[in-house]
Amino acid sequence: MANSFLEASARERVQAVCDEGSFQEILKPSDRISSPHMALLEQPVAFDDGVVIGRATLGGAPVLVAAQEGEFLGGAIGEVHGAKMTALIAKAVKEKPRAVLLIFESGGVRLHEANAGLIAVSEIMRAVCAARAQGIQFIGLIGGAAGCFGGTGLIARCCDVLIMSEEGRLAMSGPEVIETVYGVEEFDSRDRALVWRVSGGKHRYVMGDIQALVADEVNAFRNAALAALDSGKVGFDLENLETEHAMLTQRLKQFGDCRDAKEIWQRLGLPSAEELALMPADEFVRATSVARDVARGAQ
Amino acid sequence: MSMEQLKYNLPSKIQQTNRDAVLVGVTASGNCEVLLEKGEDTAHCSVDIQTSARGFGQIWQAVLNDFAERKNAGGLKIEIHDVGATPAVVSLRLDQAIEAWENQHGQ
Amino acid sequence: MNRDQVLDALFADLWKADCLEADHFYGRATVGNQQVTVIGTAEKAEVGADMALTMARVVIETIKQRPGEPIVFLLDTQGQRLRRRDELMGLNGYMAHLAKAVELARQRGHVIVSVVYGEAVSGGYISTGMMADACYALADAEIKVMNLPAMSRITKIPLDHLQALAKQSPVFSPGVENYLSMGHLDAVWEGNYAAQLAASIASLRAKSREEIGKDLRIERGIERGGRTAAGVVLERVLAK
Amino acid sequence: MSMTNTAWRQGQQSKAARLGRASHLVGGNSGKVVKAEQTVALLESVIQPGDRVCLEGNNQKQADFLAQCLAKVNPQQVHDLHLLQSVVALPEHTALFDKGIAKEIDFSFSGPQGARLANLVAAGKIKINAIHTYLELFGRYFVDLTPNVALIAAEAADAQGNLYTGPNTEDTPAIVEAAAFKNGIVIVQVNEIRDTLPRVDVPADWVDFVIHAPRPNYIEPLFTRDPAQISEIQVLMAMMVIKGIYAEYGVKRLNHGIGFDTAAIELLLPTYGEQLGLKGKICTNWALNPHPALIPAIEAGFVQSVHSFGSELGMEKYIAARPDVFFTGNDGSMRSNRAFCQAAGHYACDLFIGSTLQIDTYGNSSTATKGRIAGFGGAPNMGADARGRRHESEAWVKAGREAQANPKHMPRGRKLVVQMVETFREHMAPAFVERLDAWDLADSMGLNNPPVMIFGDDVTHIVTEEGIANLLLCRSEEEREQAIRGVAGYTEVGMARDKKKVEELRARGVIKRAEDLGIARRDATRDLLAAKTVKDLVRASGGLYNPPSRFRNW
Repeated sequence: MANSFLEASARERVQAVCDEGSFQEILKPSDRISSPHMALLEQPVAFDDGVVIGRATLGGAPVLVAAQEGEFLGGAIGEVHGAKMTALIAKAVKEKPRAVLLIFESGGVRLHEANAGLIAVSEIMRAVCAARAQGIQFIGLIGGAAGCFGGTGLIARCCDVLIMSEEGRLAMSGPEVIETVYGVEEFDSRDRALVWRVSGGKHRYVMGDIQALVADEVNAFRNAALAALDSGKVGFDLENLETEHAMLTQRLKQFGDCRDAKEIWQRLGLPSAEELALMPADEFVRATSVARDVARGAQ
Repeated sequence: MSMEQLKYNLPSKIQQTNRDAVLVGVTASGNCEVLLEKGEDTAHCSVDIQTSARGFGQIWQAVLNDFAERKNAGGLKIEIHDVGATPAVVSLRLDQAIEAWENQHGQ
Repeated sequence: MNRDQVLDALFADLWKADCLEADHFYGRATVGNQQVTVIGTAEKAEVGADMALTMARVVIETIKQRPGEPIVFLLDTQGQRLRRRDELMGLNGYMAHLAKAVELARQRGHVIVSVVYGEAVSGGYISTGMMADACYALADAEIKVMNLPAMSRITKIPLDHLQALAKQSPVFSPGVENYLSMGHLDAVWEGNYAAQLAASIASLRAKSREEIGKDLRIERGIERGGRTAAGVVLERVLAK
Repeated sequence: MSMTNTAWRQGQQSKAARLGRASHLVGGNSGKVVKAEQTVALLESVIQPGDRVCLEGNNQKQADFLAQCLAKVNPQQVHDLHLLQSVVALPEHTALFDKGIAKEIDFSFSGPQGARLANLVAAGKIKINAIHTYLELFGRYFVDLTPNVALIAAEAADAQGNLYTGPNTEDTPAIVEAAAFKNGIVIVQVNEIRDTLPRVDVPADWVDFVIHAPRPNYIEPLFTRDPAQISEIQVLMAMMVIKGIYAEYGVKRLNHGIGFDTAAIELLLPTYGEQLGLKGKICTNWALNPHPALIPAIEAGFVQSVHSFGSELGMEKYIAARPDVFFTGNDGSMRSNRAFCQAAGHYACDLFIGSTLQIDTYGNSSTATKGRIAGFGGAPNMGADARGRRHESEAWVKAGREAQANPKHMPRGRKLVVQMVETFREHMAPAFVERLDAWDLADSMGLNNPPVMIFGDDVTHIVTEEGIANLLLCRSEEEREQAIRGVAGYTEVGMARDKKKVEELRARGVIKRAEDLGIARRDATRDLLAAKTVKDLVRASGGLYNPPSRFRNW
């Protein structure tokens, strides 16, 4: 099995992140729960509609898991795909596992079934928040080539803990969309270093949007998920909402005039963007720990 | 784009291993997903294909004939979702699927 | 309908603005004998990081200062702001923050109603109106992810094919009726909007917190026949 | 005798007259510097209607500012030019014909502008005299296509007009030599003017005008291949090439074409090649651009030397830190030279391997497709047996021996020319065809000969995912055809094979499948690649490789 999280398929990621051999899929490919809408549009379907869900253990603790397959329609959320995630969370509320692992790789709403996808995203967001309020921990993992965009990016930011590799991207709109609307001067989507400085794991880590930055290795993701179990749990209450509000408010004050993470990093007194770009994840985490606290407004 | 459905039933030596369904590959451009399940007729391998690339029935036939000859696929039911995978990729996925099938412990 | 028209139709002179910017507003109003907090977007607002943060602040203030007061979202938005700066700030984080604030308000007993009076497009709608207990749209409003010509360009499915299929299926084409039949909207409003808002708030207030906490959109989609696959999935997953 | 025959000095007189017309535009100590905003005026002063103008530009470096200025000259004053170019790459190049500034052209390659060239031909706005290989075109600069004016690009100039061309020297020496010593005018755009240069690549007295361009000249990172995009099938083919050809013939001196297929070979050398014990035995000396994919092999000690046609963006620091491998000046930076490297690739290499779009049943291959006039650049020189070669090497002698049908014939070595293709490309386009598109293109262009990139009689091996066909061992046309069909997979060409004949050829070792070579298909995974991402390449280089932004995901 490939060691790279980026190169692994959704199924391989589930197998590698959870305890070996522990994964039990719910709605197997042979159940043929695929999209009824793609056929109407004469588009090929996937047996699992691009998301694998099931039960597993993580460090011996029972967890529920969902993993999106970024290669199938960019991991986009349609009716069935979305309902599988919503249902998994409903199941978590019933079964009370130690945590729910969401392995994201998705461009957001699937255009071919856009209305269903949009509704599904809001259902998943509501379900995640409601389940968190009942004490269930949500751990999100982001490190696939398709990134985590649009509605999926909103779902991700509803989790307790997010773990990313620097290859992962977490944002709302993709650079191509912004370039199409406002031109190449606004956002040059071919300038991939810039794209990553705007949406990649390293930038998101310094900003405090995610809790862990790891190397692009399935084991690194697994270890971070193990570490996150319980210790990363933040609950869902006014206190942590207000903490987040303070962080987001001071971010706009401190960096609201910036258009590139280079400016932010410079303002935080960090090494040059070139140096930071080449640092392995662990070294980067060490090099930015003080700056990250300043950026988050944490003392 | 419009889809094409293809169906084949090919003679093949009996596959002795019995197990749960196996899925390999992904429905993605230049790729395909292959689902292997136990079928009825142990002397044949049935193949159902849904492909976005129209007009390659003859090539599918040839690729599948060779597969059924090369591997023990009798009694297997194969379903494929294809998005323009080349014959080399299709053959690779079929072989991977059979290997996974025959490997009792793997998935 | 524009902002002033919808405010007038819903609250007449029982509305007091705390903020009235061109693209967003908030304040208080009286519905029946009930004080409500009103939060809105206007003029096809682009929801950027700053606007999402402002709306979240108002929700948090409502939770802290006026426990239990209903919140009404009035929406006209073209979606999320498409700027590099907003993405750099982590726009999805700001929008999710707003959504989490709305969810927390619900959990703390605030009734939340949303009304689309203009246009509601994907990101701008998900983090606001779609998080409400009850979602409504005026009959002449529009809810969508993308118009069909743009969808045709991106999916490479011919436009005429999409247009023909849009008549058979509510699943991808713009329109409030589609969101109604798929179970997302509680109702599409026509006639006396004020009375319908008052009735909605009253009926939500009569429900228990557990009842309100249930997201029944999948069930409603089955009843209305516009979204049936999701229900099958839900049932089968819960059964396993 | 006091008589001077002025008729022998018309070229000098013409040059003097042209320089005179531009004298009011020059400044600087050397009297050679022209302000960027006066470039159009300069070109209008020194270029005459009907001139042969060489506009430097290849698949990497472009004199793009001068091209833009030439497209802005007044067509009433400057027209009917005869353009000489390695590569027609920029929209400005074809605009010259739209505007009537130029009317005829001799060139080598026209990648991105191939479709526009075809349209210009159809509209009668361009006369294409001939499409050459690079070496042919350079050769003609010294015979019958000597430029009146050469417009070139350099990294920097000093006050005297000496030029530093930096790592991307490329075509510049060949062009300047032809123009400067035959009364031509040499105009250079530079990225900067410095007091002292790191080294002098072109001496000042070969240069007439220096322009400090507003932007650095464009360079295309053409030879960078992201390892993330290499497929398992390409890994399999690369394993077959290393074991079935490189090890088999002991190929030490070679050239690789551009592509993911060849990048896969480069990335397998330190892993699979090492496992087979081939270090020092294969791939030691290269005529090759500094492919980033070669970094792991260099670091593993596989590579002794690399001479390059041009440089590659982002490789500068790495090259400078490996002077034992690359050709570098006293200043530490690389010196490339397209003409010399083409000569090296043709005469001094034992093997060329590259890919193509179409191969026919005779082994002829072409990248020419309908509606595009593209040319082949350097591939025909790399991918051709060097008939003038006399020195021996293990690979050359062995290939020659295999090809020798009759022991009474005079023994002669052969260059290994390998075509490496998947039987189907993207979108199920077959790589094997009964008839090349080049035939139709020849008809539409009125050519006598279809544009063939590599002729079948030069090809020695064809490698596909189905196996290797060794054409050296074929003893008849029919055998050759069946050997080709025998590796053509499920293409129509492949399915029309004579199965019995193909099995006979396999028994004789003319066709070798992966399993015949002892290669298990299941071992062909991406885990064999010494680098799976561009970032791995950066790490392998010790942080010296600095890939262009478009290849990053960090």
